[in-house]
Amino acid sequence: MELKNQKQDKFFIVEVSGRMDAISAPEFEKSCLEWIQQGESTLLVDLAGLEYMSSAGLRSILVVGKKLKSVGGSLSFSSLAPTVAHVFSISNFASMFPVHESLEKALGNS
Amino acid sequence: MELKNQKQDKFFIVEVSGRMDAISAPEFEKSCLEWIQQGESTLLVDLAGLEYMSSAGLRSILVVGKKLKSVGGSLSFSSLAPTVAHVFSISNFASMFPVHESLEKALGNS
Amino acid sequence: MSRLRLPASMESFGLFRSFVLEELERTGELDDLVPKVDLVLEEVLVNAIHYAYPGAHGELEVECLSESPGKFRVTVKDWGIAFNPLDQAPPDLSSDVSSRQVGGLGIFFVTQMTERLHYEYRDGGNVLTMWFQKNGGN
Amino acid sequence: MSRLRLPASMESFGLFRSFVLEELERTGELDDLVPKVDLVLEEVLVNAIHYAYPGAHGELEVECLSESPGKFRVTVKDWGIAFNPLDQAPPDLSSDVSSRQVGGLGIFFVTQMTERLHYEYRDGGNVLTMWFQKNGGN
Ligand SMILES: Nc1ncnc2c1ncn2[C@@H]1O[C@H](COP(=O)(O)OP(=O)(O)O)[C@@H](O)[C@H]1O
Ligand SMILES: Nc1ncnc2c1ncn2[C@@H]1O[C@H](COP(=O)(O)OP(=O)(O)O)[C@@H](O)[C@H]1O
Repeated sequence: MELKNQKQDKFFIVEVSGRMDAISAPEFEKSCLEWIQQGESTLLVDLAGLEYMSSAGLRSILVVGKKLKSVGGSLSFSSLAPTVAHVFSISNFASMFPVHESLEKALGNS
Repeated sequence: MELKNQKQDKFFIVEVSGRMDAISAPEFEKSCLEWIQQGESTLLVDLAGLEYMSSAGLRSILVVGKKLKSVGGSLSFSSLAPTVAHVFSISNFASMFPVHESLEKALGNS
Repeated sequence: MSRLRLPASMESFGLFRSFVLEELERTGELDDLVPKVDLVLEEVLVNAIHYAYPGAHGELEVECLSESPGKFRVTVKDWGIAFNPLDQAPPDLSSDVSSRQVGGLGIFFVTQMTERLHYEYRDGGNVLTMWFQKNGGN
Repeated sequence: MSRLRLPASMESFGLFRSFVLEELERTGELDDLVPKVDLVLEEVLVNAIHYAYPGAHGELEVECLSESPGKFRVTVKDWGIAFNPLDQAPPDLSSDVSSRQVGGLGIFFVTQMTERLHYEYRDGGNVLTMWFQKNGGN
């Protein structure tokens, strides 16, 4: 898993690529909690480069979502590959968080 | 395994790196036999980058050595790593073929 | 039937994964099962590594087999505490972030992404068998 | 004790190798055995792949274990034709290129680079056990 981040207007964009599994998810969670700690509250997670997500990834996402909710922030996603979209769909995460087709749409949409 | 070659005076230098095992040795053998076919007869094989050699590697070397002998050519070696030198030593290949400490010495020595 | 037995630790995870995916690749015609097998295997192995041997060392064994054209079978065994994953309550799938319970999705994914599941406690161990079917829906 | 069983084909070679070397690495203190174990394993596996099942498919099983501090054991099993590698004539080690026989070095390396070897035909299969000793000479 690789994480990149950039700020665009109010959005703190996190680009996640590779695999988000039991080994790498804790790093995603820790990094996001640090960014929230530093005051970021509108997280947009772009998954264009993500090939794989397991329940460990969803667990970390939910933890980050709960934290953002508690500080009045928001968490949204963009660019899910089919296998990742499938996992989001059957776990109902797709109705828990806004999911956008592309990063561009996500930035225009909010 | 990677093979590089260059011509220097009468020497046709073959630099072998990586692993020479049952999977890669046939490629070494085939390439050398082609060079001999093309008229090269003084092969100097530099093993500076070679980490590993199994009996499959020695088998290919002996085949190439026999071919060169039959056409009046020669086969010599340089820059053996300790594990490769050990295998050359217990198989007696070290007394079958000239083995030089370095490529420079091999080129000066002949 | 190919089989791998290793210590039940996260260090073994990568090798178990390569083992199963290489075996699946070897069948030639089951490539489209890779994402499901990959995910289900992680869920089952990570659970066994985390929960089967609390405070102790143990081993896991994974077996796999292309049973018939289009059908791939994976069996995971451990000799830890008896646990039937088919017996678990469904996870909280509600869509309210604040109230939704964390966890429970691993076993849920396993049930969703396999064609058939069989659990048995046999010879002092848990034996979970999973079947994957090419073009098997889900 | 870790164990891997796979089809007896060159495609299995890489996974058998990772399996044994990762197991050796896990022991932490046996790193200097890597070159010997790597070489001996190739010689034994390649022989079994090439010769154990002439014209047929079969399987190989590799087991490994850090038996005691400094001691690593590898066992290779096949269910092919009976063959005792400890019974073979030594190879031609003469230094004349033209007359020297090709081959025979694989088993020779196995005998040279192990601390101890044991062969047995048991339950319809060949079982070759190899012990490697840290600072064991050779
Ligand atoms: N092999 C196992 N042995 C014992 N308990 C287990 C095992 N696998 C899962 N469990 C229990 O079942 C629960 C649900 O597992 P799972 O659906 O994978 O979600 P999670 O692990 O994220 O909670 C775990 O929290 C654990 O208490
Ligand atoms: N597992 C095996 N089953 C049957 N025959 C074998 C087996 N391993 C080796 N042999 C025989 O022993 C010979 C010597 O093997 P080896 O020392 O590895 O050298 P090489 O394979 O290069 O000839 C082989 O040529 C083969 O005839």
